[in-house]
Amino acid sequence: MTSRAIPATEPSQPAIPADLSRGQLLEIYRYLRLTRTLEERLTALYRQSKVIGGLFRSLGQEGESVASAYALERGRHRDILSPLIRNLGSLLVMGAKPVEILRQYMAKADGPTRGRDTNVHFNDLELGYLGQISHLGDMFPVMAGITLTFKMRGEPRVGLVYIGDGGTSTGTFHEGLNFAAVQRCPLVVIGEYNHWAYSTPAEKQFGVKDLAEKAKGYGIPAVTVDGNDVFAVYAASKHAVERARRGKGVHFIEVKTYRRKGHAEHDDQHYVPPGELERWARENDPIDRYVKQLLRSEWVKEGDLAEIDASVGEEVDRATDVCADERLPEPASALPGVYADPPAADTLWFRRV
Amino acid sequence: MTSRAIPATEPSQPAIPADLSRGQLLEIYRYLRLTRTLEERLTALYRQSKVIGGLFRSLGQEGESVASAYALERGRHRDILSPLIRNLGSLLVMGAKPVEILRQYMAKADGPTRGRDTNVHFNDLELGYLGQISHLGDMFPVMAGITLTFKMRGEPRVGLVYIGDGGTSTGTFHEGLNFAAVQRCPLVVIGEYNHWAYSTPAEKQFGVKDLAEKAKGYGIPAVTVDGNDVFAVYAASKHAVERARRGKGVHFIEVKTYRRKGHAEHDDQHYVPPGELERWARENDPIDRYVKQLLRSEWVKEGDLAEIDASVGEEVDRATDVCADERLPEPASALPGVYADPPAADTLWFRRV
Amino acid sequence: MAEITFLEALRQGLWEEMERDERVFILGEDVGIYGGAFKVTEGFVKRFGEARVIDTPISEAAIVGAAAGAAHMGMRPVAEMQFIDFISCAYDMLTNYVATARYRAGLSTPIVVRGPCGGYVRGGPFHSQNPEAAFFHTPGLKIVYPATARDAKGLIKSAIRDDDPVLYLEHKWLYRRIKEQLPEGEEVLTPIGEARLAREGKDLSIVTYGATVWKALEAAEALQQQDGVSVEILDLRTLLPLDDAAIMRTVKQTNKVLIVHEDTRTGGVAGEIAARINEQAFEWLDGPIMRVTAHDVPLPYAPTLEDYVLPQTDDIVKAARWLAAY
Amino acid sequence: MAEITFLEALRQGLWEEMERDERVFILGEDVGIYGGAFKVTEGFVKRFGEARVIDTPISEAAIVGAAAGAAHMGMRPVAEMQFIDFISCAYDMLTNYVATARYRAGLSTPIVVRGPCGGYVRGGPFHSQNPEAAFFHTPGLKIVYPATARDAKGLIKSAIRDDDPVLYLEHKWLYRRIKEQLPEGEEVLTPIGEARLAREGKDLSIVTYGATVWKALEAAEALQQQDGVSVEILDLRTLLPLDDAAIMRTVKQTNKVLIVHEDTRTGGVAGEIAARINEQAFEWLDGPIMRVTAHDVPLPYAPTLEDYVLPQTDDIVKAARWLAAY
Ligand SMILES: Cc1ncc(C[n+]2csc(CCOP(=O)(O)OP(=O)(O)O)c2C)c(N)n1
Ligand SMILES: Cc1ncc(C[n+]2csc(CCOP(=O)(O)OP(=O)(O)O)c2C)c(N)n1
Ligand SMILES: [Mg+2]
Ligand SMILES: [Mg+2]
Repeated sequence: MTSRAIPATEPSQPAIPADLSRGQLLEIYRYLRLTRTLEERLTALYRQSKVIGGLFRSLGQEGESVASAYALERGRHRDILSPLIRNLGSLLVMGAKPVEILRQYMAKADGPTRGRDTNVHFNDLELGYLGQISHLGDMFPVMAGITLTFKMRGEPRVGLVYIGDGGTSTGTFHEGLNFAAVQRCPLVVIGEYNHWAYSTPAEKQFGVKDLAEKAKGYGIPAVTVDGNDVFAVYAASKHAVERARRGKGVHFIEVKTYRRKGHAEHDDQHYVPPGELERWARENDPIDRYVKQLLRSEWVKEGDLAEIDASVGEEVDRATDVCADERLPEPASALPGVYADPPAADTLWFRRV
Repeated sequence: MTSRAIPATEPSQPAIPADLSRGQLLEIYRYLRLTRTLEERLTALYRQSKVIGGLFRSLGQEGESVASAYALERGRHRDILSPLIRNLGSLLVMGAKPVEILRQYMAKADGPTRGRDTNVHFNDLELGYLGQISHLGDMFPVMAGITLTFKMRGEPRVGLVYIGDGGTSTGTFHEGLNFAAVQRCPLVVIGEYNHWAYSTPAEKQFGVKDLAEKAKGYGIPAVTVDGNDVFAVYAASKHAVERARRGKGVHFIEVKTYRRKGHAEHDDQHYVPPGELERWARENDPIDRYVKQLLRSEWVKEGDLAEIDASVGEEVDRATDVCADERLPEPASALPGVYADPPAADTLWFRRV
Repeated sequence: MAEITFLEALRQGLWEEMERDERVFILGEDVGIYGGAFKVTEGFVKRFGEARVIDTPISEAAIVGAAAGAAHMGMRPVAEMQFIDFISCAYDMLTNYVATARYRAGLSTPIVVRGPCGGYVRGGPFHSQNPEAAFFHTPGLKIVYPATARDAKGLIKSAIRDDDPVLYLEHKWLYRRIKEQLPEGEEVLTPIGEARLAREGKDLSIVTYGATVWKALEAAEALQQQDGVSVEILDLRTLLPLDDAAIMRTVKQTNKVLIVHEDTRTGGVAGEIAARINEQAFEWLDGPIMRVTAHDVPLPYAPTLEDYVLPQTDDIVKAARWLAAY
Repeated sequence: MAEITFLEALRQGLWEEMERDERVFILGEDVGIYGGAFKVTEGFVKRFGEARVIDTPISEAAIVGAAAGAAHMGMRPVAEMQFIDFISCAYDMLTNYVATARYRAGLSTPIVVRGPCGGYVRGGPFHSQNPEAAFFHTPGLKIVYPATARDAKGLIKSAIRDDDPVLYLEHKWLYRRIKEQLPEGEEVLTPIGEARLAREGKDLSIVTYGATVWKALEAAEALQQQDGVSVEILDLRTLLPLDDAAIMRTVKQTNKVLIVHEDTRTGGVAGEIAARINEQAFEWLDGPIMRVTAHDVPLPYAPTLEDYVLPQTDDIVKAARWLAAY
């Protein structure tokens, strides 16, 4: 998107993988940091009881979210993705604003759903993101229909949809993926093997070792990548997205990662084997690994990253300040918009007596 | 079941495959012939408008139905299968009686569902068959639960469930099969690749060539066999059933076959490429092939088969005679049995004024 | 001016909309070369091509969900359920995803889901259902249920043009039984949300829809001749949103009302109508609002049983006679 | 005699049945080591083992279908929906397979499907649903919906022992809010199909169930004190089959009836109740049967919006006052 003009590397450095430019490396870093910082802010707000409803963290999964979304063409009326609760990073990449996320989690009147649907369930189809509904799997048929439309109209656009290891057990995942495969829709699937579905380990969710094996039943290619390696996820996604754009149909990418927080903030994770969380945090944090790669290869300088950290911190502070004390929606604003016509539901009689 | 005592083959003949005895060969032949003859009778009754509702033929698929069911342990409280509309042969093997089928198709008061549910939607759980409901795929979760119970109780029993090439596109197929795979239920799946789902060819139903590929997404073994080769289907089923009985979990068998009649009798099959039906009829009829094998290997004599043909003809005649003129159910018999308690639905007021 | 069947009228409506608006496309099981189980889309694939008449896998949730996705992108999909009974497999998709899309997320989802419903045809428990009650409870959906050939055409056209998701229920007993002269070249558009006065009368009102409109008309004729009772009949046509004004108008006209539907009784649409009449026209009632419906059992297929379970013309006659005498 | 919560009462009931009858087992998402999203089955896997407390894949249709299969084999499965909103994914299985099994095929299917329902907790459109209307229309199912801790226990035990499939709805707003003293050692069994008189009164009846029983009780207290109006409250407890006798008894006692439910209005259970009262007690009515329900919109999660959409104590007070003065 940006910085194509800046030469990707200095002659003495190793080449940046996947045709990424230095500017893009920093932009990716910015999204990673923004995701984590924003979620940390949300956690603080949650503890202050300012978040309405559950809070779902993507700690440890920021890498795959950001890197996969980053492979799309972004801008108005370009590619479209459908994120899950743990794909805050993908949303940010597509252009969702921190203040929107904050408003949404705090049910503010000016939030994207004006207090109607929870957490990251919101969308901007022009910018290219379609919020999920809670019912897992349901976005597969819907994204099949969106990408079918791209194909019908001959538009060179691609869709991308996420599914958790647990979510692959749903009937709608199966029906939607099969439909898209048969229709050769330009759709990329990111299967997130993060070891848990709430408290249920993957072994109790399905009988295969890799999610990628599930692709075989649909006649679509699949690849398994290290989900905490930003470059690997980006490269695989880029490949799949381009393939889809060339009319080659659905592509499945499994990202192996780990959900380091509970299902939601209230979950104490007592079911997790001891040491496992610590090990992933210590050895396999996607941002740490990314930073190490950037610095080791001298693609960027520590100062560049520190600058981004500071600017992200400021951005999140500013966004919080803007909306923390905003009002909740007016009660009667609950009624309009169920239908295009009639424009609003009736106020029931007992509210008028 | 029967004839174990009779030596399987004369010394000069090739060995009968799959440990079958001569008596069993004849028994299988009897079920094949009975299936076809009974369906031909049903067609005649359909043309006379005596069948209520649609008539679904299994012409060309009798072999896989009979041979797969024949691999089960039959008798009271033994194995259980769940047939589809085109598995009349399986039902007969499990002990359903021609007169029951006739009564059922003619909605007779003394039919197994007493005029309530259509065609082969009926069951005898003691004998080991559980009729489907129309909604394709739904029997997968149910059979998962039945076989889960076998496992929970440590009973050495096995379940078998059929699915059409089209039916594998349903969400319930996916959910039920995955559930059974994870729980390692003693369940055998027969996937019937008969080229059509109503008018829709398999290529529009899924993106894989073989149904067996679908098993890979569930971590269960699969095999593809010639569905019109009775011995092949029997051997594969026997293997899978025994494996399941030994606690090794779900097994998927794809039978390649062909639906030679329309979806139901009213379907004129104009969508079938010219010559295809004729080719399958001429070259690949499962009964013809079976008979040829029996005779060529001299395991049985033509006279044995002719005798069976005659007795089957008589049996179907007799069954028809018994029930053709039987009464339909009493109108008010529509009310009992919605619940265990209350015992019957109310007669509505306007029937009493 | 040719006489055409209900089915042909529906077919014409679909065809005209496909001709008029290239955003309209059809998806469903066997809708292409086969033309649908009841031949509603016969000839469509030849005229409009496989890209606009899509044979799908057996996946009702995917059919409805894909229609929704396409609708978000500006298309006007018409999804066929081979029998409406199979819409139960898309219940979640339709009630949770589709119906709430505009409200929760500002998404426009102008889809039509249509399919053959209803009994009186020996179809048994899974090929005879009336699914309206299951969806009637869902804010965000519209439900239409034509009884005449004109409305079959007029409502499919209005449904396709409507900006909200519409469930279009077509009674298979009416498909070839009902015939009507429809002027060629006339644009037939039945407004969604408006009931139709199917017969004027003054002693008693029957509020109904679908196949039982015709049974009610027969009953009214019998009552007129045998009892001199004058029955007014309101054909609802749209179930969601209900045309309260038309319902109250007829109640205030006759002061007695019989609600008739083919669907089972408990939890059926008649309950809601009874409640609304009670709330909005209680003082006008000269007798209890009564219901004639199916018995509360899954629908059996034996003719003797089906006839017993479903409401018949004679039942309506007896019920109306009782109410008229109240 | 300890005071226990609604949730603990439910838990005890489940536990006692598991102890009593080894055919009883639990299946659902995260019901094992996690003890269920709301901890209803906490400790169960430790006591009863993984074979009787089964963590399933995220597959509601498979959960309900597998329960049905096990029930055919003589087991007594209790299937948990993590939130009852997800039962929509098993709609086909429950309405078409399970509910019809006895009728069409003579199959015994004694399953219980249970899960947290209801709003007032800022759960939004997909974690607050009241699904009763979707299933109320299904002959063959039973639906119970306890409002008290005693009935939470008594109904789960009765549901497990019942020979028919039962949908057990547990309101999550009541889980920890409602406490009651339940005698230890006493076998608490609430009969299915019997309503409970929650408060005696003579001027007006409120017929309700679930969380709104408590709102109605508050309203009744206010009306008594502020207006001297004496309100009788019927807690239905079982929605299917409805206790017509109890409903008619209270109507004939007070001659005015307000039906209150948390669910949306159109197509909600109140419609059916209104129709039945009309049919069975029309002459006893001194005023229209009125309904207090949620507004007809998907439930938003912002507190201001949720409070506006759902019926509140104050709404009941105002509605009852209006009706009392009729
Ligand atoms: C159809 C459906 N059933 C149940 C739930 C409740 N639920 C919400 S998240 C979750 C676990 C999801 O696990 P997974 O798909 O692996 O995603 P992750 O949380 O690991 O990102 C469950 C069971 C749901 N949202 N949808
Ligand atoms: C869920 C569902 N959707 C649609 C149908 C309508 N239908 C009945 S049979 C059939 C085709 C089935 O094809 P297949 O599974 O291949 O079985 P076959 O008829 O070839 O034996 C269809 C679409 C159905 N029974 N269930
Ligand atoms: Mg997961
Ligand atoms: Mg087939």
